[in-house]
Amino acid sequence: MNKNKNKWLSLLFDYGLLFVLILIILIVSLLSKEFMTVDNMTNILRQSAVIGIMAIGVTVVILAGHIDLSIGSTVSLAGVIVMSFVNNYSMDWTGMILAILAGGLVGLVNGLIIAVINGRTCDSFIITFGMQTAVAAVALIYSGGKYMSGTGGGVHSLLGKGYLPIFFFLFFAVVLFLVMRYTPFGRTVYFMGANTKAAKMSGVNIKFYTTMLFVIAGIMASTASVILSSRVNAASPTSGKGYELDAIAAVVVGGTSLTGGKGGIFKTVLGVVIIGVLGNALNVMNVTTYPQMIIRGFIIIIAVVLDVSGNKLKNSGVN
Amino acid sequence: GGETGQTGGGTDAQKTDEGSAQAQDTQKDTEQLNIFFATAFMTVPYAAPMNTAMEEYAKENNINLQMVDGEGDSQKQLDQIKNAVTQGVDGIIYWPADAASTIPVVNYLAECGVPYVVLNSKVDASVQDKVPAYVGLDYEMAGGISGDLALDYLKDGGNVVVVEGVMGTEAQIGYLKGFEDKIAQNDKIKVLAKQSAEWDTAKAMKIMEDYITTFGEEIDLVYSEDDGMYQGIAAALSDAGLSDKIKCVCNGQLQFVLDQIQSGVLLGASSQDPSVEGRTGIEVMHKVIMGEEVPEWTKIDCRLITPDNVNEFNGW
Amino acid sequence: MTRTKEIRGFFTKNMVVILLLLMMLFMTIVNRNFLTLSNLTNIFIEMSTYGTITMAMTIAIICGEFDLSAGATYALCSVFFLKNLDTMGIIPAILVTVLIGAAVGFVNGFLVAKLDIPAFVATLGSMTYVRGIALFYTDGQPVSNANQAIYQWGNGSFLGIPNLVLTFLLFVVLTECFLKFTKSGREIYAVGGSRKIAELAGINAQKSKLLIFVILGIAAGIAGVMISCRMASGSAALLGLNTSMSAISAVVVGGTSLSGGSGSAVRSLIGLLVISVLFNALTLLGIGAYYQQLIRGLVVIIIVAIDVYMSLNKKD
Amino acid sequence: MESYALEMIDIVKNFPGVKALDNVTLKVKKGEVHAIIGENGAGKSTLMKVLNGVYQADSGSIRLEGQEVKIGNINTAKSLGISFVFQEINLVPTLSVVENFYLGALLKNKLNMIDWHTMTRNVKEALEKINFTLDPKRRVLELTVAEKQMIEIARAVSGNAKIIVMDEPTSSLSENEVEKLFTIIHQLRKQGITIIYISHKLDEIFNICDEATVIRDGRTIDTRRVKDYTEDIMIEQMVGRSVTMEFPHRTSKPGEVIFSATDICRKNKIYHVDLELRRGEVLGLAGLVGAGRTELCETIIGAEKMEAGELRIFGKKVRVSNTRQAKHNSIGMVTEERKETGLALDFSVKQNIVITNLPKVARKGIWLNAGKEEAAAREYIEELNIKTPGMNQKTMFLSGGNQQKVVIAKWLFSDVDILILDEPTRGIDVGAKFEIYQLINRLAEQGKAILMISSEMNEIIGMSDRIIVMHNGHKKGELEKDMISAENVMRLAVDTEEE
Ligand SMILES: Nc1ncnc2c1ncn2[C@@H]1O[C@H](COP(=O)(O)OP(=O)(O)OP(=O)(O)O)[C@@H](O)[C@H]1O
Ligand SMILES: Nc1ncnc2c1ncn2[C@@H]1O[C@H](COP(=O)(O)OP(=O)(O)OP(=O)(O)O)[C@@H](O)[C@H]1O
Ligand SMILES: [Mg+2]
Ligand SMILES: [Mg+2]
Repeated sequence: MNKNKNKWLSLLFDYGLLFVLILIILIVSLLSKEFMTVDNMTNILRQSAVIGIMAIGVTVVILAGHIDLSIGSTVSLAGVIVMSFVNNYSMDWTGMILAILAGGLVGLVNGLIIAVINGRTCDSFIITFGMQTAVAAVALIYSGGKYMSGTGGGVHSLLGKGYLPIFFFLFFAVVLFLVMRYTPFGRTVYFMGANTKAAKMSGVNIKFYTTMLFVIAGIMASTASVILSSRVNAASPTSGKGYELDAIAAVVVGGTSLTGGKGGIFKTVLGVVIIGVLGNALNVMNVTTYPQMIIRGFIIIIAVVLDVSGNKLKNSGVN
Repeated sequence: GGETGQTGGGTDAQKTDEGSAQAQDTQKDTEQLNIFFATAFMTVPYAAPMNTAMEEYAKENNINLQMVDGEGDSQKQLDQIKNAVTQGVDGIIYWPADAASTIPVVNYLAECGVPYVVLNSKVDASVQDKVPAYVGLDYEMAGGISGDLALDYLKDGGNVVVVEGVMGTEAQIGYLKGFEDKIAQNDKIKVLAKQSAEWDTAKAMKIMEDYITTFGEEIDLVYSEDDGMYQGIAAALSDAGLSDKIKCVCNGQLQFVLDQIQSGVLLGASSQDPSVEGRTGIEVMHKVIMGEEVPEWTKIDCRLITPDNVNEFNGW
Repeated sequence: MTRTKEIRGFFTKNMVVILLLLMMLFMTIVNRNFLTLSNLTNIFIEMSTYGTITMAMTIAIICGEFDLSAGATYALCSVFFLKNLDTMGIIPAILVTVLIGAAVGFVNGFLVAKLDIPAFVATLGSMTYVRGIALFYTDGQPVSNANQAIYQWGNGSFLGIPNLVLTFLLFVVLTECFLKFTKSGREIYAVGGSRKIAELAGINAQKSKLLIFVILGIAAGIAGVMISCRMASGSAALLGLNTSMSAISAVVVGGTSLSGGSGSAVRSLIGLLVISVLFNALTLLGIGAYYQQLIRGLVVIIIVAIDVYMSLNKKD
Repeated sequence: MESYALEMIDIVKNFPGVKALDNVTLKVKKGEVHAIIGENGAGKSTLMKVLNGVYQADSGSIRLEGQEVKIGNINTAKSLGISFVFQEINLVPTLSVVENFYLGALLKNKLNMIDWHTMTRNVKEALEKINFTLDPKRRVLELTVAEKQMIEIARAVSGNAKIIVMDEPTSSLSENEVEKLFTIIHQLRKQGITIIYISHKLDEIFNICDEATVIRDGRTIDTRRVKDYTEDIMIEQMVGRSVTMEFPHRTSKPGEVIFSATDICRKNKIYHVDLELRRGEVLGLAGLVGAGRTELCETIIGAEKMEAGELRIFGKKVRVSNTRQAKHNSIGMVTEERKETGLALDFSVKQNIVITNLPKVARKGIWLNAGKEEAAAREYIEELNIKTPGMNQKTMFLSGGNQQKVVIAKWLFSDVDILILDEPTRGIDVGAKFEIYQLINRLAEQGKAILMISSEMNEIIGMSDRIIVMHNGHKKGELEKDMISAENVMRLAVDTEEE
């Protein structure tokens, strides 16, 4: 009897987020007839794509027990790089490739530093914070602090249009989901997050993995930036400011644990969608900026409270 | 040019309290003036052309210009200004982060005797009379210019949505008030919604997309408080294929805005040229130091940009 | 052999102090404005508000936690104090403000201590909602207050030392004593070093965690009052945007590891000084804002990287 | 009627899926040393955690000197005069010895401030009393495992506890320190203090205990005076069948040299060590605690930086600068601290076992295959007789010995030729020990080369074909099969003259 109840509860917590999502969608659909339309749903996904791509990238880092605060600045940097080419030289491909490489480079530097000093979670927190400051400065220096708007046309300007951002988001999500779930690489990342020392003693090249993971996060961030700049057809050296926190919030709302080893890409996608739906719903219901902030703050907390207590229940409950 | 924030470089190190000491160690024959520019935000895009224009003027007039980033922190600005006074500068240009926090800064500046000019945003009303010279746009007037345009476009009434900047900044307050005062003249014009995109392009795009979802073609006009945000709004409208149906007005003269006015997508905008603002700012400062008379408020030129006169403006 | 080892150990341990002294020496030589009373006073005044928060952050970091919401709490407390000063009277307003800070801290503490939410997430959430509340409360407008008593206190001094600096130094001393000589203080070290082991020894870890967040809230409240007194104004939108991260970096630059279990108020004070002196030096040397930001980021990376690397190799 | 210091009656404790304690009864006479013995996972530690309030029993009662008590948390236990030396070290690494000594009970002076002065003095005295010298101001993270263990012991005996529980206190102590501990235990008994002593080392039980209780599968099997026990009876009661305590015979003969390390140096730790390993050989690495055996092996597998030295595998010179290269060159190491460096406790048994060789359970080496994973896990759970409710049980819920088996399984699965075993039987019950010895033999017979670190004299003598003895990071000597004896090993291990 009691066991049964536990089973239900654990099921509830396992798919809790999905329920929450459905609940939000139901309630908002009742309150606003504009919400539940195909157009708006694609709209939400398109809006979530940028943060979403960043979030799945940073999920990989978080699963290994690290964190990356520099991805917001990477968005800024990659944005001004790509726009400078699109505009000044009309070389979208060069611009996009360079921008994505720049993201990879930021990740490489992050990863190498953290790998060399054998950094733990808390060290990556502060190192990537330093990196955030430095990379933002590089973006400012590179762009001279100016806005860069595009003239339109070219491949770059297409990437952010129509279903493409959604396609990219889902594409990367599926790829990383498969990699993390079904390959030795992914399993090793989880193992690293669960116990780095044990992973090291089991023959995992921690330094290599750490570096790779930050490179992935960096590349995902710069890819997101290419899509963002295409969507708005513009970039400013501060355009990614604060995005890292939005991305990380999506990750934790999805239920990936910041201590590493627990969670996954699918959860992050769910987290991204929930935050996207919520933001859209509040806008559609014409809730003004400040109450929106208050609600967003509480949602982050409530989602994690549910997740943590769900895990507790599971660990004390049926195995 | 990444040198936006960079100034005379090494020479600053030798700066001294008395201007006379300066002359000895430089090869220059005339005395070099030291001007200090306390920016509210150095990293916002608007600051970049402003700084460049100031630097140009400084170079032309043998002025040593030092700029610092207040990072929107009023206390930091106060301390930066105090430091500058300690160093012994000849004049201070002060771009306040927000109006309310200017009280102790203006009090301090008034006390210490160093000539100064306030740029871009007004100071708090309680200390207004202490300020010798203010250089800046009349935001309310600028908002009014956009409002006029809206009034003209929506003669038979219509629905407006507003995308706002960072709340509480002088620009946001003035732009909104000027605009709303104007459109209030026609009671068939209704404001459907106002949301803040905090001067951010991507946020503005999201808000516009959600406006489109909520109100669809009920919207007749979008008012964007600045040009940077307009980029996002334009992207959202063109994605939705509504560029023809929903028109916009905005403030500012980003090159993108001028292009859009030229091609007829954007109805028009009120002009605001950061280069002019920067140049005027340092010019007025220079005059104040030289003891010349300056008006209490040097207003930055602000006109309506339309397809007819768009060629007269320099985009930034 | 052991001698060189000892010397190396000394340098490792005191790297930051040595760095600070070198920086000061360098600045004294190249810039005669650096080692002046007014410049040094300025450095201290600026750090006094966020320094107060840094002290509380030190306590939290020793306990293995940190707080991203301190800056938002600081802003909320500042605008609350300014808005209610006139109706409540100074002392009650201070008390209620600090109480509000404590309440925010209590919520954070409850989430972290009782519900086991990681501090990063809990305070990320409260950072958002607390600032939302502050903005909602002031409608985003900056708030000012013309009360002379607080303004004079905030800008006055005692025996030549500014009141704010005195308050801050008092806070440093209190923090150091609390950490060194009280039972609760030592328990914070134990919990930070290893929560499980501390609990096995009968220490109430939940109480310690709750306590540190309440202390943080109180400190943010006090800092909010301090800044309000100094600036006679506050802005919910702009105040304390970087405060939490600056405080955390100062603590870490001072040589306290984020992993918890060690650290001291004095170390954090040194960390604060390093960062402030660096800022001050870069400005005095006329380094542009963008490059300053670059250097600031690099300095954090380098100091922390060396510190972590050394502490790992110290076991040799 | 004798008086009991402690009675735990019909204690039942369930964990999800595991009945850890099933009506255990323990009666400890006043002023005696009472042993609790049993296989891994028998429930010894759990019983003690019920006694100190970390766990609450589902049913049953606890009586202290005849008085029924409720123990809700560790502070209650402390105030009732029960103190503990836990199986795991419980010291806060970042704090000083003094503070750890008084953890949770710091002394205060009249001003209600921490009284550092008195505490430091007291700690010094307490350490002197057990004949152990150590600067009380040192931070615990700088100390060796043995030193930490001694602090725990000193802490437990320094208070005015009436009952002291020691859960495997000697597992990380060297002979020398074990001697000290036994002296202390004798002194304490003379003072009328009751001691509960948990250990897998039966000789210790016979040496110092008065009475012993055997627990098996969460049930009390028997309580007898130690003098009424023989080793055989004890073992039979523990494992439920009779077991020979001889070291199993190995048929293989060492073959050609497949691994050699020359002139291995690590900064301030290891000095010019040479060693060679043959196919099918078990090479013992002996030495006192802190002799640098672990350090040497960590250097060999690239976990720590090698300053100088050369490794050859199958005659070929190889570079091993990280653990992955070591694995690729067919070297693996079962570490001594299973929770810290052996397992991901949040991972299941299955996931831990396959982690060292994921390509082997992946289709085309790329896609992990659940079927293959399960097959591999099943095989090793059976082969090593790992006690777990299922292969998907998280390893954090296994007992110490079973956790150890998972770590070994993991390396067996990786198919390395050269296997380093660091204290492979630490904290493991006799039955499991025997199984592990058999396993080692089987591996040797399969042609693997095994380097075994052990601090247990019997084990290292019984199992090794050859023994290398270390002292202070130096190789002190090498004993061929015919030279192996306890005396020879000890002579080299304690050798104090420096070259
Ligand atoms: N927190 C827990 N959750 C679930 N099962 C547990 C927990 N703690 C212990 N167990 C189980 O209870 C049983 C008894 O474990 P215990 O640690 O008491 O064994 P032990 O006799 O001390 O063994 P060892 O000699 O290996 O230390 C084991 O089967 C173990 O897996
Ligand atoms: N004389 C000593 N005093 C203090 N610390 C020492 C001494 N000798 C060695 N150590 C330290 O003891 C620790 C244990 O060393 P190591 O683990 O290599 O020993 P070991 O021979 O493997 O012993 P065991 O594995 O049995 O603990 C190392 O950190 C080493 O630096
Ligand atoms: Mg045990
Ligand atoms: Mg060892």
